[in-house]
Amino acid sequence: MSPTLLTLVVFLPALGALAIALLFGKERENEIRWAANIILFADFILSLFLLRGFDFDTTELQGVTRMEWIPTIGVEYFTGIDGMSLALILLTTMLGTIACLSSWTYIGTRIKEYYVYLMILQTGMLGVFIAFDFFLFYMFWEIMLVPMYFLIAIWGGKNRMYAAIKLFLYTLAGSVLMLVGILALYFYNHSVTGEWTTNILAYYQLSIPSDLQWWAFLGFFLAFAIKVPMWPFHTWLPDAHVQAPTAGSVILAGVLLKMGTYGFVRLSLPILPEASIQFAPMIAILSIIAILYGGLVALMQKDWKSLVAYSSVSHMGFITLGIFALNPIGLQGAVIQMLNHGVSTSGLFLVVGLMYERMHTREIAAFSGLGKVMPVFATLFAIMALSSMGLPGLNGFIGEFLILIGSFEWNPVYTYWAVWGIVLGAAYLLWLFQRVMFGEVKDDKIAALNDLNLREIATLVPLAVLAVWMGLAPNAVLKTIEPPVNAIIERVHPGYFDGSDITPPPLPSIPGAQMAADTELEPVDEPLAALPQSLPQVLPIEG
Amino acid sequence: MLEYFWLIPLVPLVGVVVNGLFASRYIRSQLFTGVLASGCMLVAFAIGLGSFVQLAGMPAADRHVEIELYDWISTSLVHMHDNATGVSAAPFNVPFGLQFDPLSALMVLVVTGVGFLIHVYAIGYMKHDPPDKGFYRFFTYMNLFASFMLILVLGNSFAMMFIGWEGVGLCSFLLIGYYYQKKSAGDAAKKAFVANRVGDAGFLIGMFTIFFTFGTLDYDQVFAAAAANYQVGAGVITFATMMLLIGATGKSAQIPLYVWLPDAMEGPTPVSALIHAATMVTAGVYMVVRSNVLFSLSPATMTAVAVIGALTALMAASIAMVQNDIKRVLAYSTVSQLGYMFLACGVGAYAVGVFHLMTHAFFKALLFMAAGSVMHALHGELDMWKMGNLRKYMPITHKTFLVGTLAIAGVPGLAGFFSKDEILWNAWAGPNGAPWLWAVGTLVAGMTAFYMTRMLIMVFYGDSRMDEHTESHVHENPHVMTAPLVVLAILSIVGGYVGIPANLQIGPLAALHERVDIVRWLEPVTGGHSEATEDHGEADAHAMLPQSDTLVGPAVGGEAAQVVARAGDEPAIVLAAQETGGAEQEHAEDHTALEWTLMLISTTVALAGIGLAYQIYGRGKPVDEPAKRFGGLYSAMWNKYWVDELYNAVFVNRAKDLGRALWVFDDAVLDGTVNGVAEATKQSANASNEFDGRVIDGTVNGVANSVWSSSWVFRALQTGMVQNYALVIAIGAFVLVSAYLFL
Amino acid sequence: MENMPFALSDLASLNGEITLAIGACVVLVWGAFAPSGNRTGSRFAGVTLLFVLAAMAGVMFGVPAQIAAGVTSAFSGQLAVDGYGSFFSALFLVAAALAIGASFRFLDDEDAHAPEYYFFMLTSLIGMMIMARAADLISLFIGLELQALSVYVLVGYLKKDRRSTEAGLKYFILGGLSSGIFIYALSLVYAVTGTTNLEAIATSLAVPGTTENPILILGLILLVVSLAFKVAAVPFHMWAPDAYSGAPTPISLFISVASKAAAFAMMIRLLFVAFGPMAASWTALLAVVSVATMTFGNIAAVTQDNVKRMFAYSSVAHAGYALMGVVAGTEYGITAAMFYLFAYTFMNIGAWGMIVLFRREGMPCDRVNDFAGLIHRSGWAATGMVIFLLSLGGIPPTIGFLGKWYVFGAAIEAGYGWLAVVGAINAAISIFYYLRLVKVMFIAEVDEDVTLVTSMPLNVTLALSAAVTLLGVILATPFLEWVQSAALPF
Amino acid sequence: MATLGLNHYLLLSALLFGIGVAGVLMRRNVIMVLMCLELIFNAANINLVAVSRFRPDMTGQVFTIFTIAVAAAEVAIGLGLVIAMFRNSQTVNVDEIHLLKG
Repeated sequence: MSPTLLTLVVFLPALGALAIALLFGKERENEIRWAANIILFADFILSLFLLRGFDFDTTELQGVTRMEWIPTIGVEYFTGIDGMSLALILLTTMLGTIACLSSWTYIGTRIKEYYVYLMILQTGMLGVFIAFDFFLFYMFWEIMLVPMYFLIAIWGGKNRMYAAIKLFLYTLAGSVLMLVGILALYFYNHSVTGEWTTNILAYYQLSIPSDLQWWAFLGFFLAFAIKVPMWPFHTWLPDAHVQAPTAGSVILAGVLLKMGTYGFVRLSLPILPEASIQFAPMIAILSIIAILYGGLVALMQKDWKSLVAYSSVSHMGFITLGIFALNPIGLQGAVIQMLNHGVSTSGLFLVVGLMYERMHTREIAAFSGLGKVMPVFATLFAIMALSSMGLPGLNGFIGEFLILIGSFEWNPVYTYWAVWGIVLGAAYLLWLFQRVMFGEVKDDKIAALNDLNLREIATLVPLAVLAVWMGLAPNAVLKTIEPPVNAIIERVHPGYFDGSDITPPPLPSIPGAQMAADTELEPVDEPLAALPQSLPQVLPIEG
Repeated sequence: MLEYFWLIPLVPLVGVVVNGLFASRYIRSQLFTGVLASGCMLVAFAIGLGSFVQLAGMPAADRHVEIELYDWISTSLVHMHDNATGVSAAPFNVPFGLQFDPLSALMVLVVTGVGFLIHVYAIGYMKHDPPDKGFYRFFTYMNLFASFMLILVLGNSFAMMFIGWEGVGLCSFLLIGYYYQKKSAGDAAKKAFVANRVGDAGFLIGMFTIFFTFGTLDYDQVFAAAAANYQVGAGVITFATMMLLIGATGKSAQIPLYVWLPDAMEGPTPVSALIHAATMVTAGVYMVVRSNVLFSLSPATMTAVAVIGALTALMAASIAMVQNDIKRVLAYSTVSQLGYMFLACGVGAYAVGVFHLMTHAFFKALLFMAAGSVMHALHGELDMWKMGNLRKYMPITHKTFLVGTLAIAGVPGLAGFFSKDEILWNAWAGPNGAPWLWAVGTLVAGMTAFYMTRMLIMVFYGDSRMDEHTESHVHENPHVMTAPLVVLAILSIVGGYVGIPANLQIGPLAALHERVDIVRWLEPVTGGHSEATEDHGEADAHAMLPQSDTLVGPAVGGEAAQVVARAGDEPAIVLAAQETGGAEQEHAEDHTALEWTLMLISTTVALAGIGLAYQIYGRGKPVDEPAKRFGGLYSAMWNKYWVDELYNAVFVNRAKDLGRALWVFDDAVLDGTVNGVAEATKQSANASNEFDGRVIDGTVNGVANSVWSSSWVFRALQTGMVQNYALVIAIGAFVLVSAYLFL
Repeated sequence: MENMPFALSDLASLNGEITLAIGACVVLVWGAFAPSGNRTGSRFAGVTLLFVLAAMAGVMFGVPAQIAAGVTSAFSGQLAVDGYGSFFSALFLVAAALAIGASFRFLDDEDAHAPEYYFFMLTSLIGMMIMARAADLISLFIGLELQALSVYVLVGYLKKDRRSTEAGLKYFILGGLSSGIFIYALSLVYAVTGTTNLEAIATSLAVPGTTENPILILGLILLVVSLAFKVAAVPFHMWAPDAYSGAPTPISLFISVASKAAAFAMMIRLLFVAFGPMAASWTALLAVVSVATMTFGNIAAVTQDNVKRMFAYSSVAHAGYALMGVVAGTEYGITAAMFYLFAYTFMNIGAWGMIVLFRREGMPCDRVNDFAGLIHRSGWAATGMVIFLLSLGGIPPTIGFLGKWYVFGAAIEAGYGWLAVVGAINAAISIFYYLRLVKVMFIAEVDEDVTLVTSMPLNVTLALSAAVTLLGVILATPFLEWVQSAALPF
Repeated sequence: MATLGLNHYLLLSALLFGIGVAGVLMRRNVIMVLMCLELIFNAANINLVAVSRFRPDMTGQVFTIFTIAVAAAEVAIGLGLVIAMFRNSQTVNVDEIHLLKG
């Protein structure tokens, strides 16, 4: 797998945006549409080639590009992927394509700008998944915000300004605190090793003192928790989702929210293992609150889209619960649930968008009997809803199931609470389904609706297929993410795998740097190293 | 055939794919769709039958075939909670595996056999639906259901069972909501799924507990490890089985989660027959029987199962006595009969539970389909007060319905008599039996006889209460609908002879018993534990003997009669006695006497129920006499004890309230600062039109608001008067000096 | 040599200042004889630009040659010859060049007399350069006053505009007060230490007991007060919003960048070189001032409807960020503050330059709503403005982000983690009002009464600023190396 | 008779400084404000000269010369601005110039 290909996959959308901005006049709307769709689709196809020659058994980064960038402060252009990044990149390119396709008629004004923003956003998101340098990571992390702001602020609903500013400010407030955390680690690293570096992998090798870990974790936590969003930092989400255009919601739910959980997995856990353990119970409780709270609030929504938005809060609660179960199965479940949520919630947002485009309302009460008028739509909606509520055989089940097992391994009490999220999931989604799909066709407007056209079907069918495939054969994904997951868990709970026939792989090493044979990770802390092997439980918080 | 048994759940999928994708646009033929769907069921049945026969030809101990199609889920390492089994950590691996053993085989035959008949029936029943709209949808769902149900009974692990478990729930949802234009149908569908999900939450927790105890979800490994490592009464097992029981009460409509089943009657009648009578609702029973090793290790759970079963049976039967809706009576009857099955399982007579499951599948499917036949003829009329004297117009329906009624009422000689009697006997004499359980069971038997007779009379006898238009159109239904009724009627008569009770094993019946006995057939599954074998050491010894011959029963009974008999076996009643030791013969004689007594009492009670119903309703005049006579009780029963209202008030509405409250909380508190500064909110509302319309601003907004309002405060300091600026400089300097001095 | 008041070679180290002084004379004399009015401003602008560029060449090539030759100071220690001074000199000259680009057409449109305008610009430049290089309290004071007096005039330059004259007068009164405090503080310091040479002051402070002298402490505090005034730090900032919003926009542009940078240059050298031994005292004072400055500046900007005032407050806040580097009290901190000012120069000039574009009915206009629908009029202008605003907000990939990286880093390195957190929160607050402008530009409908008045020099100014702002991170290395090599050793 | 020490001069200059600052803060007439600014400068000058005298060091006196020159320039510029201001708003009262605020 060549670094060039990876770089191309990431930057092709941005180049495309530049090309569209410079080459096309505003009035050449259809050409712009075609160009944008073709570029993003080509990007998706290219990203599939990443699979070729990908080594699924290693945690080492692949497709690495490593260049000096700002040597004065130790910043490198350092990109590469492991299994987890690969999965998220494929998700992103696919959802990007779908989001672009779904905008064909939905977006009627300022076409050129729209596609330019969409494509810049795409590069920003992809960049986060390949960046292994803090500086670069942070750059991509923040770049995303700007086009997203415009997508919501220009093409959003009635209250769009409020939602866009809220999204921007809220997430920015989190990420600047993360920046402070990054800098704290940066100087600590310098004080220990005497080197200025922002290479994330270098930080995997550090043993950071507890109090610094605690503070840095807090900074990272705020950034990621807001992005996820975890309860009680979630209030930007319903606003943003409700106001955003469909493609914006798709991207937001499908990819942007994953940034937060990705950050937890990629940065918080391996760099700050001790603090992760300390924070885990609190995060678990917040997650469970999110699961139940999101579900209950979703139950009472009158707006179709905000219902889906709150369901996101609930589902993301599962993901954070899985991550902070801090065991392999919970983490595997969380990562796969990230993909699942990307597939199913994006699908649900597409569904809402299709209806909004036809009816110009999202009031649930305005719909009734759609099943009769639009059978194809109803079927696809049903599949997405079922996948979202975790029906076995579809993708959502795998993630929730593994996460619940993970949290059960940690502490069954968490599972006893979280499992009610599944009940609520069925309740609000089926109630929604019943209200809009069942019942009499109540007015002529609904009776006159057309079922989906080919383009619209093309946006939903890949998601439906993926939902079934990942539900029936999740192993392809599980195996891809297993090496990184094992490595991270070994870092957090050294000795977790002792006595089993699994040898956890090391965390990725810095390519090019000569790794001495004894660069086994030092145990983070003595009490941790002496973790009883049979019971990976919550450790008492020290200090 | 046996090596192809894994095809059984896949065959109906052919129907799903073909009908689901092509019927609406390209095929548009009721005949094709119906025949394809039924054909799939028939093929599945054929494969099932072939495998069954082959299985029967194997030694009892070897009757177990497993196949793993592919690795479904396999994950990294998980640490167990419990070290009793010696496994401290294992990956969580779930193969997509199926197994075929006596229990699965029996269930497969019931599902595909009864399912096939119902599919055929539905071709006639659904013919008013256009082939490219509802009709194909119906058959697609039905086949999908069959597929999931078969996965449920064939799965080789709890996880596989869960796939089927949720899948059938989904199909149930879709089929209950089939007439989705009706709001009540949509509501019922949702209620069914959500109630089931509550149970599923229990199931999941039970499953997790099992996994973290045994390190696997595979039945064989779990049961072997449980039997080897755990004593009766182990806490973790009790917890796990209690959780599983919650799941079972959801699926099998037991207290406290039974409320969805009566509402589920909103679905088309074939659905009620297949899903809500014969198959899906028995999944809970199947699960308990399948996990009998675990349940038997937990007396507390067993007691709970028995008590829940008994109470459900009693409560549902009492409600059924006063309902006027033909399908609701049958629905409550189903709940009640499922309670019987739970009672059987709870007292330890698992095989008997399965026995009743099978006979119930026959006669309840028959009753539902007959009721559907009536409805069909009456254009969807459900109210029994608007029927009467239908035997004149619908002779076949009448006769088959009569058979069904007699069967369920427990009239000796018919299927229901045998299975019900076995249950009652075990309720008294089984390892966990108690006289009061028997008493409740017997009372329910009488009530069952009462409401079934009442129904029979109201529908088929007496004077017609139909309006003229309806009456003029009433006619017997076509053969495609009546033929399945006839087949099921025959099964309802002979189905009971596969499990003849000990006291009736005389003459030809004894000979038959030696050849076919469902209890013995299920022994590899249910008999592997201590209670069953203590008294029957001998039977075990016999089981080890080489098979002298294997007989395939007469074809007349369909699948059910084809039970293998083994020569020279003692009657293998699973739960023959409580005491251990002593002379076998004496015990047998004691039992026989007691069994005769109990049988006579229960039969008498059943006949009394019939007589009472005839007394009240059979005199040609419809009366609301019971309503007057038992005012309060009647009204309680009529209103189904207000359980729906209670649940709505306590759970549903509270959940909604909570959701609403949290939403307000979200808006007001989280999303709005502790709105300390009322001024801030006001100003922000004025100052910025993007804040418009938000009466309640929240935490986040509150922060924004305080920034906003402090901005105004700060700006107010900037007076424009240059000497004020100078003053601020002077004050600033002073503050710095004092700060320096005092810090 | 010892007896000479100064060596002739010392003049070489003044080549930049001398060039500018000649330029100032040329402009003034030519202006006296040239016919006035009738849009002749661009000639003087051109000449001035020429001299500024020539001075730049002198600073960039002449001074390094001297440093290479081992010269460290000139004029008997009055001026330091070091990279630090050159860096700031170059920064002022760049700012001046860009400001001239923004002034070309502006003066003509305002019908203002050009020669004196450029004359004062040049003299203020000389003052700033001396401020950055002064190694003695006397030269420091002279540089400061030269700069300040020139700037007072420039702020009040539009003599028919009430707002301009009012701003000039206010600035003058308050500036005079702060100069008075400054000179008084210097006199106290002199009273205790007996010397005006910065390094000598440090030496005498090293004598045990000196630093506890109350007169010295009072002097230091008053010094900090007046320095805080010059950088417009809260609560001594109050002149800034009025002066910046009243002044002609190109002058606001110039002084919000160059004067501020000059004040920082002076402050850093004074505090670090002369008062290094008392660092503990002034870092504590400045930490408080830094927090107040960031917070107050940002919050006050939130509700502004006038873009110039909004940016005025924003520049107050930015002084707070730059102060974080000073507060750190480390060499890293100096580097951070210097780089922050470097970044700030370009993004702020860009943002102010955009305001110059707008005119309503021929008059300069500066309401937020005047920016309405800019995207529909000029995609380039709107995109450029977004870049500047994002950079001011510290959002990557702009140079402002790298600046924040540095100053937050400096604070954290020095153990002021909490200060970095406050800075981070402030960065988020600032986005609130920057986004307001973005919103207006991208979403609101075009106001037809407003016209965009462009000119080639202004476009060049904007394009250069945008280029540095956007590419500053990607091509950061040479800039950073320059800054690092120029930072005062401490 | 007590000799005048350095502290007396410092006290005097402090008084002068205080009067100057108070004048800047309180006088409404902008000319008076200008004069008070001069007082502040002169306070500094007294310090410089006195110190220069008491610890024999010429720097202070040199500094004073420069300060006086600067103060002159300052007054010149200040008066210019006051005149411009007066032309526009017909007032020399600092209370009345507050167009720019908020």
